[in-house]
Amino acid sequence: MKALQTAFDLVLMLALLWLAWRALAAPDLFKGVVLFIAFGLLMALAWVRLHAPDIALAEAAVGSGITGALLLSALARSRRLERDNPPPRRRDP
Amino acid sequence: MTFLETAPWMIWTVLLPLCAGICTFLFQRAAPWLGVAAALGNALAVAALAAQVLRGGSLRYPVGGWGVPLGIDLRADGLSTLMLAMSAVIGVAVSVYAARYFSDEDAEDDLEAQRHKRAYFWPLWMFLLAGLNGLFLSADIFHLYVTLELLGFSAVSLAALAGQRAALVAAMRYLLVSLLGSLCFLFGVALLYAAYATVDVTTLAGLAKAGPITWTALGLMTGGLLMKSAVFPLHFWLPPAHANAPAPVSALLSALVVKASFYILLRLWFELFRGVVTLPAANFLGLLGAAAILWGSFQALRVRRLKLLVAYSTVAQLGYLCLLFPLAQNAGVAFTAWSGCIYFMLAHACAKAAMFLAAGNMAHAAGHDRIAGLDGITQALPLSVTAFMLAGISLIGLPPSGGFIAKWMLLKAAIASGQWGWALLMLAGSLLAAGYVMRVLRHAFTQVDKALPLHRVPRTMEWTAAGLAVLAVLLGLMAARPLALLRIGAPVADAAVAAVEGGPR
Amino acid sequence: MSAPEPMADHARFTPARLVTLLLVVALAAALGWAVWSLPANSPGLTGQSLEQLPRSGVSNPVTAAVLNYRGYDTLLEIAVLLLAVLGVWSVAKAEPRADDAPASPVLTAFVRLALPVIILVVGYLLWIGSFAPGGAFQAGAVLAGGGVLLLLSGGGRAALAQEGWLRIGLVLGLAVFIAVAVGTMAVGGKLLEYPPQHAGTLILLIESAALISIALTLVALFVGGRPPGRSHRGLSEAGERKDSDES
Amino acid sequence: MSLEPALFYALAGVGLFAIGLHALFAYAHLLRKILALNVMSGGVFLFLIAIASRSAGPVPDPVPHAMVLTGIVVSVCATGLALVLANRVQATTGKMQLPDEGDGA
Repeated sequence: MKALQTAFDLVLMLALLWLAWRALAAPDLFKGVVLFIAFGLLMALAWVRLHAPDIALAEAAVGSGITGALLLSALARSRRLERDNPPPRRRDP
Repeated sequence: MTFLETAPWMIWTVLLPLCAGICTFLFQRAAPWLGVAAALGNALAVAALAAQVLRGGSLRYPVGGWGVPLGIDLRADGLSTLMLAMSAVIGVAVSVYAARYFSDEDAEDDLEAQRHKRAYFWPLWMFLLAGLNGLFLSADIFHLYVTLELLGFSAVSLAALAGQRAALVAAMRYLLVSLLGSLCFLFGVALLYAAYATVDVTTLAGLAKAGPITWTALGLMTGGLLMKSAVFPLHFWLPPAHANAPAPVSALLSALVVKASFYILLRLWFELFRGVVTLPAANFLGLLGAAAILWGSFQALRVRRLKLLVAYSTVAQLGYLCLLFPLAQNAGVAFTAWSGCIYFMLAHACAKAAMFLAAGNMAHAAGHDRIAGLDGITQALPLSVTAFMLAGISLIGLPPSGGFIAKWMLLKAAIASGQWGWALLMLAGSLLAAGYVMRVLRHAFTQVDKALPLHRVPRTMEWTAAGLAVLAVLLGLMAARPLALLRIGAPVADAAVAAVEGGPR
Repeated sequence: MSAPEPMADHARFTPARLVTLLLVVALAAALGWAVWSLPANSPGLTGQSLEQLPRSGVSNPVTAAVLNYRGYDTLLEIAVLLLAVLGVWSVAKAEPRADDAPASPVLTAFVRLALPVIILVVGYLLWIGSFAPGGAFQAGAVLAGGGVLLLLSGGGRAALAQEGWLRIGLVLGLAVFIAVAVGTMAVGGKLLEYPPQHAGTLILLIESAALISIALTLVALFVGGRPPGRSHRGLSEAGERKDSDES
Repeated sequence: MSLEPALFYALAGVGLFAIGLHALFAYAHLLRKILALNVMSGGVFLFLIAIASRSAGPVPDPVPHAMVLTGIVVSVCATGLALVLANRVQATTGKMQLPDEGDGA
């Protein structure tokens, strides 16, 4: 049982590191953001393993959910800006 | 009377700006009034606190009544009180200036942009003040992280307030640097907690022993804070961020915000990690400071824009602060160097805020801030140019200014301990500062027949700049009281005391 | 949407990149060394936390640490939340909703079904936080998630347009927190020193107010700009000039 | 040292911090830099929670948990502000990255 848990921990840690690396290095930003959200969910799993259910809840809701939504909406805004390709504006307070 | 003596004034220096932040956000029309009133109220609270500290020595306040290690302690000793006083004084002057600067009739561009800036300047500045005061009072390194973020967010938003391309880019860079710096600091906090199970500065100072954990924590935290204090070569973000902000914001950022992270650095190096730091590490910081003085001054001699010149001068002046690290390693002169460094911060805060406000006036009048285009501005703005000159006197370090006293103490420490290299460097830095101040004054005093097309500059804006500049000079004549305050709870022992005890180093 | 960007972002190999890589590796090594020399077992502050738990007003030790032992951190953290909205509003105006993407009827129906559940979960999380995992932050984030869904389905815009109420909702958490903090001083304690018999109630009060502000803040961050049109209250009012520039 | 999972998680936190730090320097796109900062803060949080679980009793140390909860909220605020600022930079410069320009002298 102990060995199984240790193995699970090791796999989880490696998956976390791998996901972080892939999320940052993914050539496609959308894919990067999706991988980052997955990374957040895996983080929540790690919090559960470390007996931190409060943090797991917060991570799933804030770290992964809301941050993911923020990232996706910023990405969509960025794509819209790119598509519309407006002339650089000097001032829009 | 007893109320004045016993009330927890330090709490109010945080709560009052927070409440003002809420109110200026909700009641935008009254914001300038509320902001100035809050700055004045804060100054009164700080004065009452200073009286308490002068009378009764350092104060500690356990928030929530828990006390360390479970709770968060606030602490007001001489150093934190002086820093609070610095923010309070600059805060009042800049608030008065800003109330006018952001008013409708002094709009530099369209009215809507001006109203936008006014609507957001006040709450952001109030939160900045709360962050500053909270930071100076915190004796808890995790709480320091929270205040650093409060400070960083408001500083970045203020830097972006002008809204033009250069300001947005500079603010973005500033935000990234600020977040990276905070994260490095936070990792250091985590390491220290992991090793010692407390985040209280005083407790940690008693526990911290040299070893891989403290070395790594010291390195990470120092790196993060050097980044936030824009110490060479991590200064790259500062000149554009400070030069492209509205004048009152530039004054706040240059005079106060960079000092806050440097203040934490002082707490770490001379208190928390005092048994961990080594002479080579201190000398390394000194070398960074030397490079900052030279590089910042050369850039200030080169750039064509006035506000950029003043911003590069900040990079150079921050270098002097770093000279404290090597100078204070000699126990005999440590306290002299310590006093010199702190006094340098005070003098620089006044002089630099005055200089940015004066530069803002010149830019407001001329409609641009190209130095070459300021010929003859003295004819229109004699008071602002005088303010710039007086502030320059303090930056150069000419007697009887505050800058002179500060440099004198640093020089005394360098010479008394035989560290001639640092002494020569300081003299060279003064010459360079004279060079870049003269660059501006030469143009300003050039007589021209045809006056520039000038905008009117309100008298309030001229007088606040002049007031701060006069204060920068006066600091040289009334150094006794601040230095007495600084002695209270100082982490660096007085030379006489150190000689008796043999000194920690 | 998924077209790969130009590889220019993945900069070519340069000496500068080698130096940063080496620096990062050195830092990681130092950190690793530090971790290796940490004691493998350390109670930290567990003992003291549990010892004081009966006086804290809650039985979840994390909630006790967040809102009581280290409540002052949380006070400033709520200020950071408000500050983030201020920062966002000061740099950007919210975009009008893209017209080319009408909300799908499926989403609208789903949101209509999900919202009551979400509100139930939010209430549960808030209440349970005193005894078990949960609390204002988790509940606020879930509520914000509901708000985001509502926005995506095309609803809730009218509510956000009520800028005055929005602002009050945003500052509510901080205002109540400060009021409680000052109240504890007024009854003779230190700042945020709750009387033990009322601690639970006060914490729940702070958390309920914070919940609203947290959720609104997160939704405001998602919208990504100040409410359009009325960036400054009464901008179009004729009487504005007079009273605003005498300062 | 025994095979304590706590310290291994702490090492994984260090790894995340390093990966994020490297990406922060290596990539120019602002969204990637913001992701990198988030990964870095994830690393610090993992470290904190890992060291909290070293407590021998049934309950881990709640104080680092409180710190991480604060940290998560601060970091979502930072992300929100940074993303909006990045979009504004893109709107004014045409690219979602910091222009490689001088100081505007």
